[in-house]
Amino acid sequence: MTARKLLIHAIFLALLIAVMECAILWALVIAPADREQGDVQRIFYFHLGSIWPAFLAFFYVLYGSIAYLVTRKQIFDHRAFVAGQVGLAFGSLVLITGPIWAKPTWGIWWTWDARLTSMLVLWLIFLGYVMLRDYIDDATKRERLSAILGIAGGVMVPFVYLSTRWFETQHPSPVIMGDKESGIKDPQMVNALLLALAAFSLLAIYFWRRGIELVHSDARLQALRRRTLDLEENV
Amino acid sequence: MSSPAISTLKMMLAKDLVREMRSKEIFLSSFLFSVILMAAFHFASAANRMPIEYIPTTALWVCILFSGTLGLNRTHASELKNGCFRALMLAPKEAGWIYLAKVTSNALLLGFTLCLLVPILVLFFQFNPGSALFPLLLSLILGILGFVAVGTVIVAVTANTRMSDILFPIIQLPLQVPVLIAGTQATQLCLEGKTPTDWWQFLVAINVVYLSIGFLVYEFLLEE
Amino acid sequence: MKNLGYLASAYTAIWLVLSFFLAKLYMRNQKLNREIDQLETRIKELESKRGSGAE
Amino acid sequence: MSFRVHLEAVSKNFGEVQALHPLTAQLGPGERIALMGHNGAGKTTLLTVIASLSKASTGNVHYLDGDRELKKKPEIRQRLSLLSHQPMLYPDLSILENFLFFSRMYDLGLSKDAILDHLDAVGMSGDPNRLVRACSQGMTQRLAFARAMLHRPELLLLDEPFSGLDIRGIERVQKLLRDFSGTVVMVSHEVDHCHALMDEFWILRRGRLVKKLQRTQYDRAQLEAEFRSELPEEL
Repeated sequence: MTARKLLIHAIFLALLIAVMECAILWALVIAPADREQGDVQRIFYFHLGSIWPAFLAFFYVLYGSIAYLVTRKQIFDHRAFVAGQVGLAFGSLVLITGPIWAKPTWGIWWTWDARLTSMLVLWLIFLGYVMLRDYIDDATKRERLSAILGIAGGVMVPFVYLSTRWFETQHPSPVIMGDKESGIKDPQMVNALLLALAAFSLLAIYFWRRGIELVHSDARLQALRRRTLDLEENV
Repeated sequence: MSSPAISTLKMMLAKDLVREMRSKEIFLSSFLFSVILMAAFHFASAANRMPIEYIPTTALWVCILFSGTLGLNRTHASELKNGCFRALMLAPKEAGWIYLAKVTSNALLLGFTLCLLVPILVLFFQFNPGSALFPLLLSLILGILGFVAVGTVIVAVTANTRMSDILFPIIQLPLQVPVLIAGTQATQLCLEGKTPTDWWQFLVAINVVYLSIGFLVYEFLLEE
Repeated sequence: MKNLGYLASAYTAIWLVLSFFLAKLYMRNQKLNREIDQLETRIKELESKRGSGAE
Repeated sequence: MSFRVHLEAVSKNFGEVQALHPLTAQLGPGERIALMGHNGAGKTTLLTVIASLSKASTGNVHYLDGDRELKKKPEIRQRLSLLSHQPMLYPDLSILENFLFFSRMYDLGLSKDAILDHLDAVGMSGDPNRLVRACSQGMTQRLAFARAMLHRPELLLLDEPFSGLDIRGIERVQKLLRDFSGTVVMVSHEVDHCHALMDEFWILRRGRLVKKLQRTQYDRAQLEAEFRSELPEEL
């Protein structure tokens, strides 16, 4: 069983590294530079590549939280919680690369553009979700309460997205939104984008699996500590 | 089905209102806080000569957000005093109706504070609702309901943490962004004499989704 | 080839964040496994002690 | 009156601390049980689990009416009552308002006179319009006891019902408990009260049910000796 697991792990890791290499190659070398933005546009592949796993993770938090409350199986809680952490990590990537791309392209570090705003708000929401656990002393409540917050946060995702979009159409920002379109005209650019998406999705899954293992060992550790305490008392 | 639900709603509401009349807790924390906030707004925006007619919407919604947060925290804290929330947990009532009752009483208390704020808004910022009174009212009611629908769940979640006073706003405010955006937009459009139909629809959608989620999820909050 | 500095800093940031995340996972995993091993040996010890005590 | 509770391998842990080890027991109609044990023995935890207030970490609690299992929480909660160390009365409402509220909560529809009658049993009918905030600790404890008895529960769960009461208060509560025909589970440190009022004594030690004693076989002094022998050495 463990041998098989190790094999799957190795294959997955090899695949991840291969796809990641290709993604970097395409993004940095093979895809042509953008006519207007030049080489900075290459940030965009990995910027978009990290938005996708982040959103996926946030929806997984919603799914896992509902599944936990319905079944009360700890595994769903673990999955949802780690998904929140992974989403937060990739969300941070989006928030870091966004301004770095915006400065040379738009001339400003930050603008209240729908994509940036919604990601910031979602990042804050899920930061709260991940933080909550550390502040609940009663371990029996931890999973239940964080599932409730996970549902509240997950349901908010489309609302945050929609409201920031509409907000922008009401207040046209000084930015021309043509960048995105000009970015994917060349077929090699499409390839680079798809590869980046694939690579980061695999990476997110890899992080997620490792994270779940971690939470598992944490739970096991607690059980062992209980057992030790019990034995020490009764010897 | 409907009659026990209505009776739960009625008595929870009566209890919360009587309690508020006695302690004036929400009134003090929300109303006075809002007045102070508005004065602060004036000084802060006077520095860069912000035209006074731009301020009312902003001031109003910042007041709703902050004094509402303060108020929700207080109402829940008073429910926790003497272990009364435990009594609600142990009562033979469906949790969903208890949630709706809490939402109603919280929304009423916040709405009442807001009614008192409007004259001050008129006084401080030459706020003139004029003919837009009805659409304005609708926007505010939808906004407050949405705010309270989210806040009532979150306050019960964060009440179980240490540092709940700080954690509640930190966790709640990002979740209130859609309500805030829709609320301010709708209010401003009303003041400009337009009808913000799509923002109303958006607020109704948030309300429907959040009230039903709160209704379903509250049962899991009534556990120790 | 303009603005290469921005490109470089963006990629540095990406890899820094990712390796930080990975390093945190790895270190925590190591720590947990160590503690689990310690506890398991302790439990064995205690169990054998209890076994001998009962005889 | 055939409300029974079956505890089936019920345990409760708070993270690393095992508050209650798996425990199987039955509470039949009319049984009077005293839970005894040192501080932190798991008495209160067991009480909140029986009260359906906190969920067991493992195992199940079954609530039965004759042969029918009660599944819905409102159905269960109508039949049981918990007196915890918190009075569960709103401090800003008057005594009467509190009792009217809870009478409606339990669908009793009691009139003001009926409530005054009920309060008379604990000697608190004198000033029904006094705010609970203005009541002394002993008065509040009497009120809390009256509140717990308000809906005529079939199972009464009491956590230190005599704390803070004066002699008269103790006498009144004792009388009410003697007249009560349902099941009682009482947590108390006072061996006197336990022996005078209860028929069966469960002694807990570090989260384990170690002894079940009958009143018919133990006089007061013997009970105290048994209780003392199970006290663990101090931490």
